[in-house]
Amino acid sequence: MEPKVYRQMGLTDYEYGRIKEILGREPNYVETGMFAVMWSEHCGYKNSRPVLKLFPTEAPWVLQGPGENAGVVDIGDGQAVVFKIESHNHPSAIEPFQGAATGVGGIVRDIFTMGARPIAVLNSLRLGPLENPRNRYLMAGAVGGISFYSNCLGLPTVAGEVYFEPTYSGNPLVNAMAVGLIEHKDILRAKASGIGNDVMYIGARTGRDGIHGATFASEELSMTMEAQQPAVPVGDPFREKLLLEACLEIIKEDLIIGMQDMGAAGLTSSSCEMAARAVTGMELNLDLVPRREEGMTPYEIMLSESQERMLLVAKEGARERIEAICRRWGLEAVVIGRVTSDGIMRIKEKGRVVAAVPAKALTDQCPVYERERRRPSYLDRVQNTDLSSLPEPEDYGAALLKLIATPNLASKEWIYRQCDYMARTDTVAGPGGDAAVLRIKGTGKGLALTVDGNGRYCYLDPERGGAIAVAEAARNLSCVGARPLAITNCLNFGNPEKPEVAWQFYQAVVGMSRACEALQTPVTGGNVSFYNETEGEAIYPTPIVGMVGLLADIKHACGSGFSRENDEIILLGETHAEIGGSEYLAVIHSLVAGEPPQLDLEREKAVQELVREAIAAGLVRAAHDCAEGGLAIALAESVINGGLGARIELESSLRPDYLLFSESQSRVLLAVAPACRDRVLALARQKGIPATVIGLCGGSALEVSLNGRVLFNLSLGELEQTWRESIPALMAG
Amino acid sequence: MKFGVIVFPGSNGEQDVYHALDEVLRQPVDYLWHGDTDVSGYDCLVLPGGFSYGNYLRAGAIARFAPIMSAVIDFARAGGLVLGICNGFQILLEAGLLPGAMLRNDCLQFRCQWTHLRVENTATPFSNRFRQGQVIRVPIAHGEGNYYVDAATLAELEANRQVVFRYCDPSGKVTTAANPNGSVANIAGIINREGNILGMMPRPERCVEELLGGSDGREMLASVVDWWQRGNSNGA
Amino acid sequence: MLLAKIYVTFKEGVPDPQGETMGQSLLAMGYQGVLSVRTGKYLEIKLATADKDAASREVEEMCRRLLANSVIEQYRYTLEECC
Amino acid sequence: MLLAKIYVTFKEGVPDPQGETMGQSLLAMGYQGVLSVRTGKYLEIKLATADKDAASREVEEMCRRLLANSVIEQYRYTLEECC
Ligand SMILES: Nc1ncnc2c1ncn2[C@@H]1O[C@H](COP(=O)(O)OP(=O)(O)O)[C@@H](O)[C@H]1O
Ligand SMILES: [Mg+2]
Repeated sequence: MEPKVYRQMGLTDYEYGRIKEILGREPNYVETGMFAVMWSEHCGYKNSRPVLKLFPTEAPWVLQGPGENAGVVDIGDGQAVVFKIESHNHPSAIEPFQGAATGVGGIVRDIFTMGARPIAVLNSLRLGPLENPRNRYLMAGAVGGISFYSNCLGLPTVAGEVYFEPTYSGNPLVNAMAVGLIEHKDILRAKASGIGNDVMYIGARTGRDGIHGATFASEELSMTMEAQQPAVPVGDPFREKLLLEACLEIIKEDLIIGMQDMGAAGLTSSSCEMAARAVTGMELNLDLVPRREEGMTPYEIMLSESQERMLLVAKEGARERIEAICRRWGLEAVVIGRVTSDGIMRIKEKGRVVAAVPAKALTDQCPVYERERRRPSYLDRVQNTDLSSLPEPEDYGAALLKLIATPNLASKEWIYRQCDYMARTDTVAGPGGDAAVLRIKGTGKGLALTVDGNGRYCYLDPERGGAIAVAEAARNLSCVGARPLAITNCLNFGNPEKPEVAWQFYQAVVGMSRACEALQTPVTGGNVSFYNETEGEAIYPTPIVGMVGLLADIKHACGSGFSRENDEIILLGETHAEIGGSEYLAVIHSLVAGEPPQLDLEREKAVQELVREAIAAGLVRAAHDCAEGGLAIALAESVINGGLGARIELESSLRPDYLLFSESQSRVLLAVAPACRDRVLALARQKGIPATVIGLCGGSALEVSLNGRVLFNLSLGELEQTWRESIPALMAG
Repeated sequence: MKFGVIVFPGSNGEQDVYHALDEVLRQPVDYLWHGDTDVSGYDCLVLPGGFSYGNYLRAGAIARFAPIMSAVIDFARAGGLVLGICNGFQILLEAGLLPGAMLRNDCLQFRCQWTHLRVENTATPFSNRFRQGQVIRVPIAHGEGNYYVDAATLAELEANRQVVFRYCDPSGKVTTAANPNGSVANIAGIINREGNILGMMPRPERCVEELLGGSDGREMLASVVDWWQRGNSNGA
Repeated sequence: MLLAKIYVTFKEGVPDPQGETMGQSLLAMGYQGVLSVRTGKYLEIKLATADKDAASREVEEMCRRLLANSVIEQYRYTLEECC
Repeated sequence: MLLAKIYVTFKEGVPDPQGETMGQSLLAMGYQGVLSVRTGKYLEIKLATADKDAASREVEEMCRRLLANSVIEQYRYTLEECC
């Protein structure tokens, strides 16, 4: 084959050589295409696999770690939670609405292929500044797509996060996470066992859309790509809803061995991955595949990424019942092949074999690259920036208002009011708090969910930034009273062939792993998105952590708002002079520099335990973690969320701006009834955690003074209005 | 009293309604499949929220032709209680069981939020536990809830006191700012002239437990049960 | 085979928030000549028949029953031979 | 014054789930002759100008910039004198 042909498909000369070696012959066109998508970064993890091995993946409560379509964690009473996050960055950059919509569709399929009923979705977005109309278009489109798809499915969008930084202008990030609930006995693995079993295709027809999407996701976005117009996937949430209900019925009736959605790399990946997991092969007859368009070639059928399709391996004799269920749901169901014993993926068309390759060769023999790693030179410059000579703000009230209006800190209501966050009537705490809380019907328990990441920290120190992402996610869960159980993650990075990016990637995974170990939240799955670059410029390294936690008693779910006059406000943890990488530095001083805050994982763990214990003991009226924007923003948010003011009196030798805006880790604000205060302080002493009573709830203003001097006094109305109206005003253009 | 909750392809509020009636109000309730043609034995039919047929073309337009709809129409014409919530309301409009039509929200976006509703007519099976003018809190979640009727029909609706719920501010004032979707006269829910078919965009089934932020929806659903029980004991 | 091209538009007087918003955007983008924008739907339906009269009756009925909502919308259509 | 009639349709090969669902529904309603349904948007824009050439350039630009999504949609339009 001409090198030009396979190179265009994304294979290197070396990789093509490996394919020839494995097959002992030249691959034909169809086979080359199958290898190209399966050996793409997106499917083959060829640049990340060795690094991902660093993640801790085990705990007694982990029922399924990485390797399946989604992770599974035990929550007691024979139930488990199923969850996973995935990127849809590249499609969203081209067509944000459909890109984000199909991102939701894909991740939800990953949940119900495990046999679970999806119960909630979350998302994580990274965009360039909203002052730029293109970024507004991307934001409106991505949010519109997410809401279109998840609302139609009847899945609540219970949490999410979004950050705006110039680094994402050319390359926005759209990560979607889905969560499901399952009985242990229903857990299904995507395996094609049972020689002779029917392989069935259900759902939407196959069209030419999205061919080579997996490869596309494994390349840098170029300016010409928009002109090339790679086929964008188009979502049909209505069909997905039918598919979801039909699949769950099929699973309830125990009719299948396994199933997998035809997502990235379509029919190719779903079939060969299921076969490889079971050490079997498959024979598929493409003439039987339902098509949307005429004249499709075997290559196109094998690589199409048309949405809302599922591949099932039926149990013996189950075919008719599966067909009947699908018919009832208005879906096509067709047997397109059978499981074979020889480990070969044999693809036929019009009686001819058009491809025959070992399933394992596609999935397991993908070359793995240990990329050269080099610490980027920018780090010395940014980390060693002298921050001590920055002027203090003249007016702290004005500084706070400016910060709270910055889109990274302002209210995200513009986004979440477009998404149905109450569907399924389990949402006890929806978007807007530290973490979402869902009750689990029929039990007294609750699930807590969050998604977190800070690309700026990771840019300044990927190791520490990675660790903080995990720590902060766990802290968010602890603040609602939940015990963190496990994480899923999406690793959004630049081109891993660049030693600097490979270094960032490695460091971030090391940091995340360290935090996961310390906090006992193993990794159950995730997704890697490389090549997030425009014109050779990589985005900030942006690992996103999705975490689930369990509340033993839903009645103890804790909010973040100050709501009761005279409640005492306690700050747990210590504030240091750490403004590196802070919002304060970026917004007030227009600087992205310094080191991100230190993270002491032992301290972190102890603080979180304390918060959970105090909440479980009923001692806490509100808890809120101090994160981006520091103590001042945390206070402002608690005041706004609860609709009640506060008077804060701080004593410290730190510079006032450091004290207010440092993003020191492992700090939590608590509001407690006066009667509970001493017990909380005693508990803190016992655990060796600094705890300071810093003020009282009450009134209709937030007043903060330091060593007797009032730094600012802002009315609740002004704070709230500034915070609430910022993003809507920007979006209005 | 027995409830039937109709499941259309793409409905997604049926489990929420079922939960509210079964677990919270402790009333017998069944799912009814859109392909069925028999609704006998039920005292109240609920058309739930969701995206029947994806709400493609127009919300509720395709569902209106589901086989079960002929039975629903017969049931309603015979005086049976029918409650259409959100997408269910849209289907009732498309089916001509209630007057008017839905346009896209005037903000052109889907809206999920709590709203305040003023109860305008308490002499209905669906609102009799409320006080006239009472302000209740019920969430909405829709993209096409901008209710439209021509001026003549609106006048008729008002004259017959068919407007049951109106969007208002927390103090009960009916203002433009309190209108989340642009619907005429801030209409959130209407009833037919005979008083047995109610359609509303807000979602009562989502506020039947304090754990989820409010329970005014429970009062609304309990109204239906009360009404039916009164009617039946009178009749007996 | 016949191709029906169907145009569904809002009746006079029915608000069209989407059209209004588009009109405002176009003005804001500098198209000062834009006086009004009205949105509608355009549908293409391929029909197996070659009989124009029968097709016309059928399309008329589809429009009345499903494709347009007579409370707010009106429709028109054309039929042409195709492919 | 001119009236621009604008038709925005999906490009060939772009799936149209809405059209597919409507097609299935029409079949279920008994319209056996329906082979396919494709959906699109129809816009009417009134323009203050009488200069067809200028209007045409402007409408072309509006379509490209705002009215059609060039990744998945195509457009065409006509201009006529009006009111
Ligand atoms: N960042 C990551 N951390 C842990 N596991 C990962 C990560 N990225 C991918 N994986 C795991 O590798 C497996 C293959 O991932 P992927 O090919 O994305 O699955 P799929 O395409 O079926 O969603 C999955 O089980 C996934 O959870
Ligand atoms: Mg998958």
